[in-house]
Amino acid sequence: MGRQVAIVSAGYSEHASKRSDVSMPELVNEAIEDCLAKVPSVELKDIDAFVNGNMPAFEGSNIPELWMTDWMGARNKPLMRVTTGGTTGGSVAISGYYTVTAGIPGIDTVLAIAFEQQSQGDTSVGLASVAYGEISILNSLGISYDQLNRLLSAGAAIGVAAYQATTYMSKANITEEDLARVVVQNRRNAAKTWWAHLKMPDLTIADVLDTPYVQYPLRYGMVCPASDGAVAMLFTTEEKAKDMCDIPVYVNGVASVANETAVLGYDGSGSAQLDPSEQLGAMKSADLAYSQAGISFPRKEIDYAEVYAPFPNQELMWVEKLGLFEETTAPEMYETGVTAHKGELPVNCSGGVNSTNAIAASAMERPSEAALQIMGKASNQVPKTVHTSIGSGWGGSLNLITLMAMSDEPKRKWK
Amino acid sequence: MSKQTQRKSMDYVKKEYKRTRTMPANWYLSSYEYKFNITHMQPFLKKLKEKKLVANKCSGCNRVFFPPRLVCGKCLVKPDRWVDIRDTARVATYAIAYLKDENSEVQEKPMVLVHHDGADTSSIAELAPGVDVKDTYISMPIKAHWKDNPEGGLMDIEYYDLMDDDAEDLNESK
Amino acid sequence: MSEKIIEKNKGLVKADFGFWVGLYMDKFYDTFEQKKIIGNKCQECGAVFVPPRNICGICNIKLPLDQNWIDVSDEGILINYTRTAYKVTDRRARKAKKLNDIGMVQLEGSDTAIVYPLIDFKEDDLKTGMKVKVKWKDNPTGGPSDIEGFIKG
Amino acid sequence: MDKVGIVGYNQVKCYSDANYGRYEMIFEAVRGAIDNAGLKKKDITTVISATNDYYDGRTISNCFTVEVGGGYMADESKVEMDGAHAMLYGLMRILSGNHKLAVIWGGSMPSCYPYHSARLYETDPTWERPNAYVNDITSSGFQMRAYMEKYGLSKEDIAKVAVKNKKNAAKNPLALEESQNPNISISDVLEAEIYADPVTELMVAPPCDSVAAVLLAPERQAVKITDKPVWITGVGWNQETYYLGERDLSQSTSMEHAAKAAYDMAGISNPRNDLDVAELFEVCAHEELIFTEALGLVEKGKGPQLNTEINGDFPINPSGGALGGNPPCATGLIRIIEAVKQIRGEAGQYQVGDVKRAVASGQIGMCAQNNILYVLEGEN
Repeated sequence: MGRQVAIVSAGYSEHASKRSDVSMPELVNEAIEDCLAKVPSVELKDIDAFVNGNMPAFEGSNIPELWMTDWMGARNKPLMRVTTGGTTGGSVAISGYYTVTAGIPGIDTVLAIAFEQQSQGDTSVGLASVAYGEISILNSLGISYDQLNRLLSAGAAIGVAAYQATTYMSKANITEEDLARVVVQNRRNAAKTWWAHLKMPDLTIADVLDTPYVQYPLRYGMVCPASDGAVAMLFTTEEKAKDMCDIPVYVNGVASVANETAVLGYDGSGSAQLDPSEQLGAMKSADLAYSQAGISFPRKEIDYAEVYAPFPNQELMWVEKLGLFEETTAPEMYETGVTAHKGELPVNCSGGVNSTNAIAASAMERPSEAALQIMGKASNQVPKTVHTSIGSGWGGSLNLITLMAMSDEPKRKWK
Repeated sequence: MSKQTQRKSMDYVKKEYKRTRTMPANWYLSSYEYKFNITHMQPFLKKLKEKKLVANKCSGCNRVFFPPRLVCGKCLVKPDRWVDIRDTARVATYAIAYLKDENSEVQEKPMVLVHHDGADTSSIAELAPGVDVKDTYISMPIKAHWKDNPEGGLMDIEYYDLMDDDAEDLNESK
Repeated sequence: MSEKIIEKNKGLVKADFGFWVGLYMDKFYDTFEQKKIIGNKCQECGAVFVPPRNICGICNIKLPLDQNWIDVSDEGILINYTRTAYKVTDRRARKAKKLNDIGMVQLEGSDTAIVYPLIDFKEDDLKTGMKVKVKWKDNPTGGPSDIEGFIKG
Repeated sequence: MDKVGIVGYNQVKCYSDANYGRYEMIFEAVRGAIDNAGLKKKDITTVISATNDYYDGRTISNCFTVEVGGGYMADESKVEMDGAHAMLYGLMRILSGNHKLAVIWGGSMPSCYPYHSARLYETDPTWERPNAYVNDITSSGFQMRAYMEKYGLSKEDIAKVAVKNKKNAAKNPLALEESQNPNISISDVLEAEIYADPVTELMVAPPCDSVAAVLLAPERQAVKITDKPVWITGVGWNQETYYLGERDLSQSTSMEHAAKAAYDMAGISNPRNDLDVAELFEVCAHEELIFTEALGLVEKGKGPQLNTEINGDFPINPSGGALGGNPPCATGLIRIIEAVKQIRGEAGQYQVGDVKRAVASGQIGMCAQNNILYVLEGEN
């Protein structure tokens, strides 16, 4: 049966829209150095295995881990590459957990790395090519290129999110102001996070509502930036963790559930996600991860949440789907400050994906921040003591969901 | 998308980084081909010529796929039955795209997901040109507008017309 | 069941990329402009890397950016070669009209080998262990194509 | 390590230009594996796929394969390496105790994309890629020359491997038809068109379309599912440095490390005696010899002296190996499937007597930079 797994450290590179000073491996190295600096007893040579991932099509490099081997210090080490689109970071973190928990002899300490240097590539083509193959079949079935172009503009992440925003807003009966409030909270939090990208200490709701629409109901001011950045997390066994740091964070539950795609099905068929804000996959993920972690009342037991949400409506929706709040009550929680830095259940105090989005790294920054908050080493540390926290991710066409639940006690029980 | 975002969004605390050299590269998707099996689409395309809609149905879970699907993911089997579908539908959800036309003027274009009555999937489509985007709402009843001479392609339904909504809770849902 | 119908569609778009070379490689290419080659040396094992890198793979330690840079000769030894009939590009692999000689050369003073074409060699001349010399482009711009290839040394 | 069993498998036949849609092929492989084990969709708890964005021409190549790959509402993930590496992740997931049945599938359709360009994207974009002198074609030439010169071997020694594999492939109904040649001779191989001298066209594993799938289950479930589970008793994987100019191409350091880890785990001290057959993923004929030596089956440089025919001293690649068809992302998984067939006695015409223990390998990168090795055992 599996072993208890602990996170002992996490580190970041600086995030910005153009990290033109560093190449991809140097960027990764910044994160590794920051990660290892927090655990003085661990050196690069003590790492038994590597897992990493990025979103290759955004950067024009296939399996970059191959040529980055030496630059990462992975020469003659076991290395596995995991990529799942937007959830890549989450998936890499989860595979880091599995690599340790599997109990393969000689593999105890695992470094998980996720990175993205979007300024090198063409994000719009990258995003369009997610659905490009599926959309091209529609042309064979009689749809003109003119119309295809319009469909392409809706095939990318923003299109999916806009559909989702409309349904959520109609269900929860909220206005754009409620969305803007989430953005303001995030970007003010980002101002206190050293590695964050969009640091806006003085942002107001009016500022956000003053920007034009990208796609109704989402405005430019509400959309995540495109960042360059990398993140690294160090996983190890329960026994070794105690020697490496004061407060090891135990990973108690993980899940990465896949659902059918939203908006567009495979082969250009329809989508069975009639309501893109329903998110059966997220609920199943929460079920799986919480049952492993022995969390029965998420609202009461979880002290801190990092939720992957490039768009504000998703943050509202996701905290509900992950069981932190009742359905449609999240906007009220943001208004009353429950989710604020000093609140009862702080959410995304790092500024979230809404402020910093180095695509593949983003989904790992959620569990890594959630872990640092428990260790008390987060850069925008919340005043309350955090015992249990979660970090989530979504990717693909709203269909891949990752979740990691962690705590300062090893609670994972095996049947 | 992203580059535009930064230009138009609000000021933030920026840091400048040294610019190192760049090495160019390309990814030509034009040297790729995508292969699809569209055998299962044929009955559907044939019926379109008669202005009729058919969908396939999975015997395992009874879900109706419109347009037809190769495989039902829930049961991991090929759907094996065909059912007729009405040409009335509802707006499953919508978004409004802001696209530049030839004169670089921004046009509001509603993009809707259409959920046909009797089907369990939704597909992407357009509303009639005259529809005011501000009036669009979720579960708005619509009806397929056929081309005069259907050719057996997906464009045979040119767009969706609005239907009178006589539901009593109209004002609430709006 | 009727006969299978398979549709093939071509992709249409093209994505452009520009890779930042980073601080180590930038320093390396700076000297290319003067038709010179440098490498960085591991402070522990003394291995000299061309092109440079930030970690010594052998010792697993960081190599600082600001020290241990070493001039490397532009003459070296051919340690391996191949003759290929293909030319690979970003778009496709094409059959070349004639066989091209590609060589792997260990420059004097470095512990690694670099791969460039061998210019004006006859098939029978090629032998591993022979001396070769870098042929520079007339107007180097600070990039990997500043080295045109290797000629007899 | 707990026991994990391979309880089902399936492979779609290799085609150079398959009359298949992408999703159809994936569905056929996965559904076939589920049927092979007599299971249902709802038994699947986790799905790991091996695909590659540059091979499939789309970002997030696993985004739309959820339904056809059996991943609907299952714990799903993707390993962007060889299929054999995807099985590693599946193995870890089973070992964790979180999952009861893992589906691992991998594959792609090189008839749809420029294979060598997609491989070119693996090279260092800040140094070697702009000029493209280092690519999968030239690197294979370097590797063969390095191996031959170090041990004073002849081209015939290498060609012999290609002949053996193509002859074996002729007995394998799932191998690529173009690769099946029972009458091939050494001179055919040597006189074939030059690929990257000294490598000729016929020494190279031909990229082709196929998808393969494997099912894994923990011991308790595995014995209920099948009478003939094949146990994974050892695994090792390793990555060596990238730069060709720094590597000793005449040997495979990463395979040596991987083999050591896998042997230690499986308790193998004398591989030549303890193992019965090997299924190795060789991109070029000479790689099979290099791996044979890295696996400790013969001394370094003595690879060509070992008789590796189906009825030889130590059979290697009785199925024809990757030279019988190399579907990117699936080849390693197919090697595992072939080893499983040998252990279960289901290999038909290319069955190697009585097989108790086998090894199977997968790889990615130029000159097999990253290797993974499994030790598989039958029920005793």
